[in-house]
Amino acid sequence: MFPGIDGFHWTIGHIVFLSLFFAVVATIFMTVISAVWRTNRDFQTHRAAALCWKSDFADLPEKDRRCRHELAGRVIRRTCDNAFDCRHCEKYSQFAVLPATRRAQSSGLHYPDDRFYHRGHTWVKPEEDGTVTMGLDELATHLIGDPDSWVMPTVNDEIELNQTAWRIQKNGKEIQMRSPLEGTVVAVGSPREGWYLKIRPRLDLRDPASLRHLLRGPEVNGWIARELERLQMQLRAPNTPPALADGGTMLPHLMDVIPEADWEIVLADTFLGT
Amino acid sequence: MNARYGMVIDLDRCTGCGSCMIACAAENNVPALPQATARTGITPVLVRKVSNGAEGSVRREAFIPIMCMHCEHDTPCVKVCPQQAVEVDKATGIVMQMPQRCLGCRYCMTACPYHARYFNWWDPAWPTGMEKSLNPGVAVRMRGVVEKCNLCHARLHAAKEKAAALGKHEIDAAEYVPACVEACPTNAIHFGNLADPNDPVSIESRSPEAFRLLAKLGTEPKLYYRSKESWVRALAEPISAHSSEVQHG
Amino acid sequence: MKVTRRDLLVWSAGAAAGLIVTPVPWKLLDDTSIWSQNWPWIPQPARVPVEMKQSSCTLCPNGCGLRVRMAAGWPVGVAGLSTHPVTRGALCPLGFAAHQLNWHPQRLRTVRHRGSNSSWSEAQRAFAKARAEGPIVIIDGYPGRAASSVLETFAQKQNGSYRVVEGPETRALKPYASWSGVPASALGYDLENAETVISFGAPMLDGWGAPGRFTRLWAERAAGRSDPQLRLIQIDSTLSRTAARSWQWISIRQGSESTLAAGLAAALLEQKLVPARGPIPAVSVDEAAMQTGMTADAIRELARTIVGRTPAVAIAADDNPSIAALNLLLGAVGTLGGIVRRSKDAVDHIAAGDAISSARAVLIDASVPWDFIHQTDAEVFRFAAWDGGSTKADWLLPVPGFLEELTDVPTAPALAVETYAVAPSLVKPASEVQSAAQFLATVEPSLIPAEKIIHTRCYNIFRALKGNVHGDEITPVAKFASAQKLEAQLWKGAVWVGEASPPGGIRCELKGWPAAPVLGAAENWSALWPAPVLPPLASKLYNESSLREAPDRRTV
Amino acid sequence: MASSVLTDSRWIARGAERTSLSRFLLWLAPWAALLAVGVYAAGLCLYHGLNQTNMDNRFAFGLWIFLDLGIIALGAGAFFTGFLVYILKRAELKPILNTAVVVGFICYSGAVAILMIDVGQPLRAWFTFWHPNTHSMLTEVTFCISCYLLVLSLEYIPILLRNRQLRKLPSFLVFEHQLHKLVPVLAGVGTLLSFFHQGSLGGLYGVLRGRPFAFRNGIFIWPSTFFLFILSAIATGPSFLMLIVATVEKVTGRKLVPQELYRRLGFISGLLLAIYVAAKSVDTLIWLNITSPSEGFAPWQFYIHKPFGTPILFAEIVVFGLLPAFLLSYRRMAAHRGWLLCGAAMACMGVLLNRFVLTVQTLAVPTLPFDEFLSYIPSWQEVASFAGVIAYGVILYSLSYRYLTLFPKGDETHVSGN
Repeated sequence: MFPGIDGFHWTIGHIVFLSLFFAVVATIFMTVISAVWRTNRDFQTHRAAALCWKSDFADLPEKDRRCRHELAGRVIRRTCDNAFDCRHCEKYSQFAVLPATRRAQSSGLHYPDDRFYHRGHTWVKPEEDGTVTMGLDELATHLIGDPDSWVMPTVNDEIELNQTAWRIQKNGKEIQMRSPLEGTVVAVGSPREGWYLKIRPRLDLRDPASLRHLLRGPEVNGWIARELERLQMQLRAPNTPPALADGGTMLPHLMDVIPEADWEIVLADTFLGT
Repeated sequence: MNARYGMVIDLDRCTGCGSCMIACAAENNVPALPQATARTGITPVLVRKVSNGAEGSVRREAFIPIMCMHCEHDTPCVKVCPQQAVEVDKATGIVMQMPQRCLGCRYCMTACPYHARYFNWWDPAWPTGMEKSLNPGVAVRMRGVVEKCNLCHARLHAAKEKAAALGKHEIDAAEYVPACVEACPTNAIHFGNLADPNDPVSIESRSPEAFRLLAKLGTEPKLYYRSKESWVRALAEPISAHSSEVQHG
Repeated sequence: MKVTRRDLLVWSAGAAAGLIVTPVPWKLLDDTSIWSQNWPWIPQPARVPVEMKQSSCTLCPNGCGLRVRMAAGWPVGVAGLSTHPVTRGALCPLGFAAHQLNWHPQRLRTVRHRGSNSSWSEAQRAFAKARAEGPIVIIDGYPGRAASSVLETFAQKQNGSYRVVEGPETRALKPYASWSGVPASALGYDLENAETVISFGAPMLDGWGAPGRFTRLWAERAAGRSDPQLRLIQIDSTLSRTAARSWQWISIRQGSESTLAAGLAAALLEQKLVPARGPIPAVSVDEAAMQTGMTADAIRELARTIVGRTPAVAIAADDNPSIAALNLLLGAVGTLGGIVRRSKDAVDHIAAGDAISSARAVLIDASVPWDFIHQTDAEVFRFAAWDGGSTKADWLLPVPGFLEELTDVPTAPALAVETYAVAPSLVKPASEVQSAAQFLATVEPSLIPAEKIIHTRCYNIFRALKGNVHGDEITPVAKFASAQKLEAQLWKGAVWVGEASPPGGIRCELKGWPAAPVLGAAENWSALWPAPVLPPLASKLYNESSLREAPDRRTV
Repeated sequence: MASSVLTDSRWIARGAERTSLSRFLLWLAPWAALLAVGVYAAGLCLYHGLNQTNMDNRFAFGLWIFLDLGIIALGAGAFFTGFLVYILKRAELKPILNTAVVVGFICYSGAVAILMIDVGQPLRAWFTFWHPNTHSMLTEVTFCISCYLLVLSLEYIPILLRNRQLRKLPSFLVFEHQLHKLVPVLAGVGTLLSFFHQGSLGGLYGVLRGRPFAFRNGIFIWPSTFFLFILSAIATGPSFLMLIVATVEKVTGRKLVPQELYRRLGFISGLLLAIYVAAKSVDTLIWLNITSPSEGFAPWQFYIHKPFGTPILFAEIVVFGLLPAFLLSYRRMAAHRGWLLCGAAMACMGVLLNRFVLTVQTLAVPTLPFDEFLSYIPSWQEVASFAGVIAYGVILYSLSYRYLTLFPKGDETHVSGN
C-alpha cells in the first residue's frame, strides 16, 4: 500500500484516495494543534484570565448578570453583556446620566460610601499614597464568620481583575475571592485587621474611569437587596431558624449557624465562583 | 507466458463419492471439528446433489462439486477485501487468499455468489499426535480468518522449486495436479491451462457441452462444468424453472 | 510544590497525548497482530522434505495401490497409485485420510482384558491355557494373506478350525461354486470385457469391488454417453448413486430382485433371445411384472436390451442363486466378459458362524469387521487396531495400524485375474502391538512366520514365469534375473498380475430354478469400511456437508 | 437544595435543575446491568471467537452488520445538524446541536465497538490502514468512520470541558474556548467524511455483483445505493434527534427546545424523505427492469420466499417512506406533536427496514439455482452485546444530560413537578 511495502504500485486510486485521506487527517490534527497553540498563547499574553472570566460570566445565572444601572433603578431591566467591565462599556455613560430611582434602604448591613464594591463581595478603598486597600464586604463577613485559614498572595505578586485575589478556608470549603482590581501587591493584611490586601493598581486612579467597573451608591443597595433575597431562598430550609426575615438584619456566622445548607452552591453564587 | 489455470468438471462422470472433498481437506490441513456443521464446516471442495426436480422413475440426479471458481474478471472477493488479503495471481490466474493478512471481516464471503469461501469459526485442532500427519507444505490457518480453494498452491510451489532446481523456467504440467483432480476415481475433474488454446482443458472448455455457473454475472469464472444432459446444463442459468424443488446437496 | 488534582488531570492528559507520538503504541500494535498470526496453541507442520513411498492399502481385502507422502518418518498424505493395475490411482474416499487413523483417539495401544489393562504375557498365558483345554476357532476376515496361512496352519496343528468372513462380492459368487465345485475365491467377473452389466442393486459406482476398477471402466466407456460401449443397467428400488449415474435405471419393488431375475429369464426364453440352457424359471413374465411393479412389456423390453449388446453379465449384490441362474441362461459363466475362473489352486474356506459356539476359545483376526457378531460362551481373543466399543470379546489385543505392518496383498475379490503385492512396514509401530500371526508365532514357535511365507510366495511367482510385474513400467516375470530382484520390486510397491485364464473351466449342474433367498439392502463403501473408526476428515462427508448419511462408526 | 449527604450538585451546571442523585442512580442501575451483560457477551465472542454467534459460512453477516448500518444511519443527525448550523448558518437549530453531537458520538462509537467484535481478528483491524484496498467500499467505510469518530470526539470535548468542575482548570476553559471557535472546520470535515461513509455503507452491498438482489448500477465508481444511503440517512437523522429530544423531555419532564424547532426538524426530515422515496422508487424500477435481468435473474424470484415477499418492498417505500414523509412535511399534520413524532418514528423504522432488507434478505435469498432459502436466528451473545451498546448509549447520554449543558439554559423551562 504505502511505498516501501512489497507489492506496492501507484494507481490513480491510491493517489486520489490517499491525498483525500491525508488531507482530512491533516485538517483534523491542525485544528487540534492550533487550538492548543492558541490556548498556550492566551496564557503567555495574559488573555487567559479575561477569557476565563468571560466564560465564567457567561455561565452565571441570568439573574446574577444584571446591569448596575438596573440595580440603581436607572433602567427597568438590562442584562450586562460586557462581563461587568463598565470601563469599556459604550452604554455606560448614556445610562449613567439618568437619575437613580432607587433610594438607599436599610438592610442592616453597613456599606460605607468611601469604598467601591465588586460583585464578588470584595471592596476597594483608594488611599492617599495611590495604593488601594482590598477587603471583604459585610455580607460576606457575616456569611463566613471567622475564617479557619486564608491563603494570601505575597508582596509583589501581580493580581488580575476578576481572578483569584486570595482564598479563604471555612468548614472545609475553599472560597475564591475575585480581585476587584488589577495591580501589584504591596502589603498583605488579614481578617482581624479588617482588610486583606494593599495593592498598587496598574491603572492611574486619577483617571475617574479606572474604578468605573465597581459598584457604589444606590447600585450597592439594589445589589445587596437582591443578594439577601437569594440567600434567603437558598438558606430557607426545614429546621432552619428564620435566618434573615425580609428587611430584617442578617445573623453573623451563617456558615456556622446553618451547617446543613448546600454551601458549595451558596458560596459559588455569592462569590461568583464556578 | 502467464498461465490461466482452470478446470472442466465432467458432471456425467461425477458419482458423488466425495473423494475430492477428503483429499482436498487432507492436502490443505483443513481441520475436522466435531462441532462443525454443513453450514460452519470448511469444505474447499463441496459436492452438492442436484436433481431435475421430477419424481419417480423419471427423476434424474447429478452431483456437482463446488469450489472457488477463480473468477477472472472483476473478481468479486478481490474487489471487496479492505486490505488486499485476496488477489488474483498475475502469473497463474489463481485467486489467492492470504490468511495472515485477513482480518476476518467476511465481506468476501458475502460477495461470493458461489458460497465457495469458508470462515474459521473455531481454532483448528487435531486429536493428540495427529498433528504429525499434517501436510508440511501447507500452513494451518488460525481461527477468525477466511479460506478457500487456492488450487493446491503448495503443489504449484513445489513444482516450481523442482523446475528451478532443474534450471527450467516452465513447470512440468504433470508435476502440478491439485489434490481433488488426482483423487477423482472417475477422472471427472480435468485441470489445465486455459490460456493455452491447445491445452486439452481449454479445448474442452470451448465444447458446446461446457458451461459455467452464473456466467451472466460476467465474472469469467475459470471453472467449467460439462454434461451431455440438458437439464444439468440448465444449472448454468441462475434461477431455473424448477429451482424451487431443486434439492440442495 | 503541592500536587493538586488539577495537576494530575493535566499531566495524564499530556501523557496520553504524548504517548501517541512515541513508538510504543505502534510497536505494540504490530506485535499483537504478529502474535495473532502465530498462536502457540495452533499446530504448524514442520517444514521437512517429503519423500514418496509406494505400497498397498491393507485396511480391506481390495488392496488399493497407495502413494504415501512421508515426512520425518510419518505419513503426511495418501493418494492412489496410478500405476496400480486394478485400482489405477483410485481409493475409497476415506482412504485419502487413512494416514490419520493411527492417531485416532480410539487407537488400541495396550492389551485389554474384560475392560481393564493387561499385558501380552497375560494374554499368552490365557491363550495357552485355553488351547490346552479345548478346540480353538480362528476367524479371518482377509483370507489368502501369508498371515492367513499362519492362522490356518495353527488351527490345523491344534485340530481347531479356521473360518473366514467374506465380503458381498465373494458371497455373490457362492452359487456358481456350489453348482460347479470351483471355489468362489477362484472366481471373478471379467468386467473389463463385458459390454452390458445388469446390476441387481449392487453399488457398482459406489463401492462395489476394488475402488476404481469398475468406476474407471465406466468413466472411460460409459459415462454420459447415450449409446455407451459399456451399458450399466441398474436395478434398484430407489434412485441410488449408481442408479442416478447408470445408463438405465430400472425401478422395482424392494426385495423383488430375484423375481425380476426369474422374470427376465422367462422373458428371454419366451422371446427366444437365448438358447434354453438349464432349468426353466418358476414364474411367468406377468407374475414377475406383478411382483416387481414393472409392466410385462418393460421386462420383455429389458430382456431385449440385455442381449442387445453382449457379453452381458448380471451382478448380484449378495449371495443370490436366481441371479446366478440368470447368468447361466445368458451364457455369462465361464465366458469372456462374464464369470471367469481366475486361478487353479484357490481353496474355499467355511464361512464363520455356526461352529464357534462349541469352541473353547475364539481368536478373531484384526481383518474381521468389528461388527462381526459371534454368539459364543467361548473365550474370545479379539485382535484390533482400534477399539470400536461395545465388544463381547474377553481380550482386546492391539495390532499394528495403517502402514505399520509387513503383510502381503492377495487377489482382491471378484477380480478376473490373480494379483499379488507386498505392503512393507513404512511406519514404526506406534506402541506395543502384535498381529494375530505374530502372536501365534510366539505361542507356537514351530510356525513359519509370515515374512518367510511372503518370501516363498515371491519365489514361486518367479519360478512360475507367468504374468507381469506392474511397477513404474510393466515387466514380464520371465524378464527378471532373480527372485530377489522380483521381490525387491514388489517391496517397492509393484504389483504382480497373473495371466488371464482361458474361457471355460466352470461346468455348472443346476437342477431346478433356485428359490429366492431373503436378502438385506446392498451396502456401499461407506458401510463396508472395515475399520471400526473413521478418520476425522470423514466428517467432511457426513457432518460438514449433506453429501452422505453417516454410518454408525466412531468418528472423533 | 440537597439535604442528602451524598450529593453531586457541585458537578451540575449552575442554575440547572436535576433530579436527586439517588433517583438518577436508580434510573442508571438497570442500564448498567444490561451493559454488564453486553460486555460479558462481547468478552465471550472475543475470547472464544465468533463461534459464539449463529452466523455461518452462508450467513457471514448477521445482526451486528444490520444494526451497525442502522445506528450509523440514525446517527447521521450529528453531521447533518452541524452542516446546517455551521455551513448553512441555520442558527435556529443550535439548541439541538449538543444533543446531536452526543447522539452521533454514541452511535458511531457503539458501531465501531460492535465492528471490533464482529471481525474475526480484531488485532489486525489496523491492517486496513496499512494495506488498504482502495477499490473496496469497506476501506472507505473504515477510513471515514474512524476519522469521523475522531471528529465527533473533538466536537464532544468542548461540551465536556464546560462541566462545572472541569471548567475550574483555566487551561481547560481556554482550550474549550479556542476549540469551540474552530468547530466549524470540524463540522465541514465531518460533513465530508459522513457523506462518504454513509454512501460507502450503501455501496458496501450495492457493489456485490455476486449478489444480484443487492447489486445496483451506479454513477462513476458508486452504485446507486451509495446515494440512496446518504439521502435516507440525512432524511432520518433529524427525525431521530427529534425522537431523542422528545424522549428526554418526557423522561425529565422538562421543556427543552421550542416546539417550533420540532416543526423545523420535521420539515427538513420530511422533505428529504420525500426526495429519497422518489429516488428509491426510480432505483427499484431500474433494478427490476434492467440490472437484475441483465445478470440473468428474474427479479420477482427474490420475492417468492416468505416472509420476504413483495409486501416488504411496499412497506419499505410506501408505509415507512411516503407516509412519514407526508406526516412530517405536511403543515397541517406536523402541527400536531403526536403526528409529527409518529412520522419521525416511522421514518426511522423505514431506514432500519431498508438496512435490514439490504443486509439480511440479500444473504437469505439463493444465488445458485440449487441453493435454498436460508434463515438465521442470532445467538444470545449477538443480541446481548448489541443490547450492551444501547445501554452504553443511554448511560452516556444520561450522564451528559445531567453533568453537561446540552440545551441552552434559557430554553430549559420547568414543566411538571420534578
